[in-house]
Amino acid sequence: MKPVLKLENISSFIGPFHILQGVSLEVRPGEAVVVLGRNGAGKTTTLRSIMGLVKPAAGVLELEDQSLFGLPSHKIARLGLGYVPEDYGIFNLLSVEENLRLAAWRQDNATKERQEYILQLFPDLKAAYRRLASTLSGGQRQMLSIGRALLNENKVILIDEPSKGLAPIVVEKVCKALLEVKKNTNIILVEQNFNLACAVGDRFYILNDGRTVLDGGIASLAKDRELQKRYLGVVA
Amino acid sequence: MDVFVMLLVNGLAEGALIFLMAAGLSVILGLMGIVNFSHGTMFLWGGYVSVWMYTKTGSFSLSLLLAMVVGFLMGLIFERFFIRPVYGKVTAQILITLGLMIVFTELVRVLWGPTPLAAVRPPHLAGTWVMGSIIISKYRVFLIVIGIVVALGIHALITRTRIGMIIRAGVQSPEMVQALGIDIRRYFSLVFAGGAALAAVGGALYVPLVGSVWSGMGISNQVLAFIVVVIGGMGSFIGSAVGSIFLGLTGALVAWYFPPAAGVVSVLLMALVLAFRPTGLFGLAVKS
Amino acid sequence: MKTPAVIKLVTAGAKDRKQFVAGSAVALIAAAFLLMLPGFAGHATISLFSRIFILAVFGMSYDILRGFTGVINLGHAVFFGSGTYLAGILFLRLDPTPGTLLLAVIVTVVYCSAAAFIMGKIAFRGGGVIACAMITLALGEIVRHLAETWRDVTMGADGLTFPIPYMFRDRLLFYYYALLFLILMVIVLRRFVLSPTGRVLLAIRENEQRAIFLGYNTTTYKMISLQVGGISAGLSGVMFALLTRFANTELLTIQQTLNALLVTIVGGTGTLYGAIVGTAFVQLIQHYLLTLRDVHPVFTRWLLFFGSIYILVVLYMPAGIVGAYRQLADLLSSRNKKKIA
Amino acid sequence: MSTPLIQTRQLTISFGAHKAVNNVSIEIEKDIFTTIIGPNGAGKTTLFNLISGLLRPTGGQVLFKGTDITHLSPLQRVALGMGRSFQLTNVFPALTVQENVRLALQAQARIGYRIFADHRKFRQLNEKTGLLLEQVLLQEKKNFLAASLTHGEQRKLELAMVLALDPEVLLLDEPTAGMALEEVPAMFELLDRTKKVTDKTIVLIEHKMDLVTGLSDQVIVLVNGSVLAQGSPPEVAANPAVLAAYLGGGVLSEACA
Repeated sequence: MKPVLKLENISSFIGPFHILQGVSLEVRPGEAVVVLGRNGAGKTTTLRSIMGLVKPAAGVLELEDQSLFGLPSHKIARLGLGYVPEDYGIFNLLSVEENLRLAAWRQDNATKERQEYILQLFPDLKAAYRRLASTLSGGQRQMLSIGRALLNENKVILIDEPSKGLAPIVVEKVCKALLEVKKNTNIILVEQNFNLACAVGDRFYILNDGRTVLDGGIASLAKDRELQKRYLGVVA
Repeated sequence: MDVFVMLLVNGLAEGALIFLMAAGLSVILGLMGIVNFSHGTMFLWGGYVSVWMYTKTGSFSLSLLLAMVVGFLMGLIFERFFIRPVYGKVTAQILITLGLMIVFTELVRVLWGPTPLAAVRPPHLAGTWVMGSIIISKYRVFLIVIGIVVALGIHALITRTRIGMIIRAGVQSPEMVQALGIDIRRYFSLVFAGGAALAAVGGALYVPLVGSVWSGMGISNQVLAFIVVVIGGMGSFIGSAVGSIFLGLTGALVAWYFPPAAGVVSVLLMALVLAFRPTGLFGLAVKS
Repeated sequence: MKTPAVIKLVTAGAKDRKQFVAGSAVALIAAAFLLMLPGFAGHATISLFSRIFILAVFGMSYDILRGFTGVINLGHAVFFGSGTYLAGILFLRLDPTPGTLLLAVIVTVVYCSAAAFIMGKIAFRGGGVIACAMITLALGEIVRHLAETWRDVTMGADGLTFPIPYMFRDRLLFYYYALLFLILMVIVLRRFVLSPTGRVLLAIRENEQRAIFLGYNTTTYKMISLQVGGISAGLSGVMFALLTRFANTELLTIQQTLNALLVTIVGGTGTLYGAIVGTAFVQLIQHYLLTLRDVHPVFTRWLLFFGSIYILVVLYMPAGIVGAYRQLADLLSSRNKKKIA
Repeated sequence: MSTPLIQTRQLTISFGAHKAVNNVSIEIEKDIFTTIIGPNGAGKTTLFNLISGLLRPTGGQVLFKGTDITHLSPLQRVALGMGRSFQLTNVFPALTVQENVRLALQAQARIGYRIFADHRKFRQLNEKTGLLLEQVLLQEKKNFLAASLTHGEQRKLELAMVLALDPEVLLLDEPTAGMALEEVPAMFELLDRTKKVTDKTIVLIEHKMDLVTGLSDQVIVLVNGSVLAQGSPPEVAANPAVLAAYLGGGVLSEACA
């Protein structure tokens, strides 16, 4: 099947530092892929390179038949990519409502319906609808950030460590939300929380030192204790 | 008491003028992380084109309008061709805007000559109101009104409109705004040009107050605006409003009671504020 | 992204023997040329070169701040202009003797040191490059304003004409004094840059937070840098007084600061020598432009061209002349190495 | 019992509603190799920032050898003998490797204020620089710009710089982050040797635990800003709560798997 999103040998620099030295991955229709690897392996930079927030220096970057290479971020986003960054990327000086409104670039009925759906999915957000985002807790921010990415009809949503720094009970909520999101959209999930990764992902890619070193079905990873120990920091 | 009222009016009028410059400077700094050293040049150009227009047509509102348009266009051009290539490079931005300041100040001298030109207040705003022993200049009151209107306008723009929403979001993270599919650079241009237009209007309003326009007035007023931004806290709109009033009032007081210190009071004030609050009165974290 | 070659070579120092020899050769040829120049050049040229020598020191003093420490000081003209004013005022009030000159030098050093202290105390109070640039600009403008207002002493905008000691009146002789001054200052500033203190300044320019976590009190080092830069600028101001025998408030304006900034950028920042090359380049162009006055009056507004050059250099040649030269040399040498290998 | 070298008492910092470090009281004894582990976002680096003075706590205290240092600046803490490395590589990019280390040694030798001496004349420093670079296996790269090093090499450079400061305690924030997995053992070997040879107190942040079991005397597990467990490596590894925290909680695995 033709992949929705394809990265081939992506190379990226941050300042003088060569962070990505050959990342390849693809997302096939209806699929959630998980990107795994140790801290500093280049997972976040991979997502940022897809979004155009880091300009890749070389490689192939395609969404369906359209090359994203070198496009400005806002165009990439409008082609159908949603981004949920590590620190949520919520705007503190805006209310919850405004955070959502900002993300909706069309004010049509479909958007309104999706917004209703988001508030249904995250009742917390409905309760805090008029509040300033700076008053939200970490979990609520995460939900707002995911909700914001759902507001437009995105083809792929990139999510960076959604469990980071959240209490287990909140992580569970996030997990349920992601499973719901998965029904309609493709996902690239960067995650260190192994159970969450296994629950949401269909396939995995492992990055090491800025390169894709392994990929496969998530089930095989779940069985392979040695692999988990080697790359994921799971206590053995 | 009458002296007090007079000083209050003088100080607030000065403050309103400084505010027109400082507000743009501060919002540009907050949103784009850029100190615009060519901001005073817009002020200067605003002054010159308004005087030129006024002598041609005799219409004060037309001359203000022209100043605004010229400032806006200059802002657009500066941003597009000179600031954009050096986004994210703080030092280069400072250097480029300084270069623009030199060229466009010199251009004024080429076009209008190196000597000051006289400027007059429009008849309907000239003159004074006399209430007992209190004498109030109409033009100063006009400036205060303009200052208040502009401040309220900007405030409404920032809190009520989509542009304002994007500005508030962009101050925190322009990158994330872009990742949501919004072309933040368009708003950068808009804010930069808007700030420039405000500064130009400030220049156009300043010239009738002091009675002449000369090529050095850009830099000296820019310095005041910088001081306001430092005092108010870099990137804070409220800070620039409060700082402007503060500076205007102190300036008026000192000029009345101890004229020799008039030239240095602003800097002393800045040093004093920095000594106790290094980030200014309404300090926001400034980018990079 | 590649790190500019300028920085690479400066930090590598002169330990590269070949480079050292080449550098010495260039310096020797230049010195020989400059020593013999008065033999075949006219008065105007000699004066122009004296001017270049003195302003080159002003440029180098700026490079210490901008190029080595990473500080943008927009009030740097205060030091230079004050040097000229102090010398002028003393010559005017006392007898214009070498003794007075010595006094002027001492007063200038003390004054610049104090001014640098105050300026640093205010400008380095947190806030980074942006705040520092804004605050120093404000401080500089205040000093200019004071000089303009204090007419009894400075004669305000009219400017101050003053006599100078007899021994400096001969243009030819003064040419050699100025050259000597430049050479001395190059030696002193080069030593400073290569000293342990100078190395810390580089560390601050590169990454101030890391320097703090190595245990360096970076604020103190920035203060030292401002002291050295300020005093050097003040001394070049005194020399400038001997050259022009005239001071006006132009010397205290932001324009004067930008002159120094421009020459370091044109020549190449963080190289010290770049300031000399840059000054020569800018002064020669300015000289040439002013001779075009008769062709078209727009050339009297030479600042127009100055500003344009400035913008173009920042946009298209950020490493400056010396930097571009070094990049080229780097490229060539790496190509040679590849051939050998 | 002697006073611990570093002690925190109810150390807390909140950013808005979020408590990044919550009521953390730990003790680090002299000469003990302590490793702080925890999932991403647990507050490990924030804790380091509090201990090294980059952040001011909203509550609680930091003590060094029994004295309260909560209100000291980072600079003053370095002077007391705390050296730290950073998680994101933090060197002087446009200076050479040698110069990077030399600057650290120079700081330690306190000759920074010698304005007119030539920095190249301090032979001892240059020799020491050489030794340190040998120790971290960077000798061959000494004339390279720090920016041109690979990630792993930069981490080694960072370590050399911290060692050059000769502090009593080394705070190392994930020295292996961003290294190729194959390079990691060499780094830990280096740390092991440092620990044995120099007799320093080392506090290490690490994401992966199995790598440091052999190295550490004490392991502290941080989860959601609080201390979840503390003890010898085997004790901690056997703790089911720790495993759960790493895997993401038992409930989750039932709900989602």
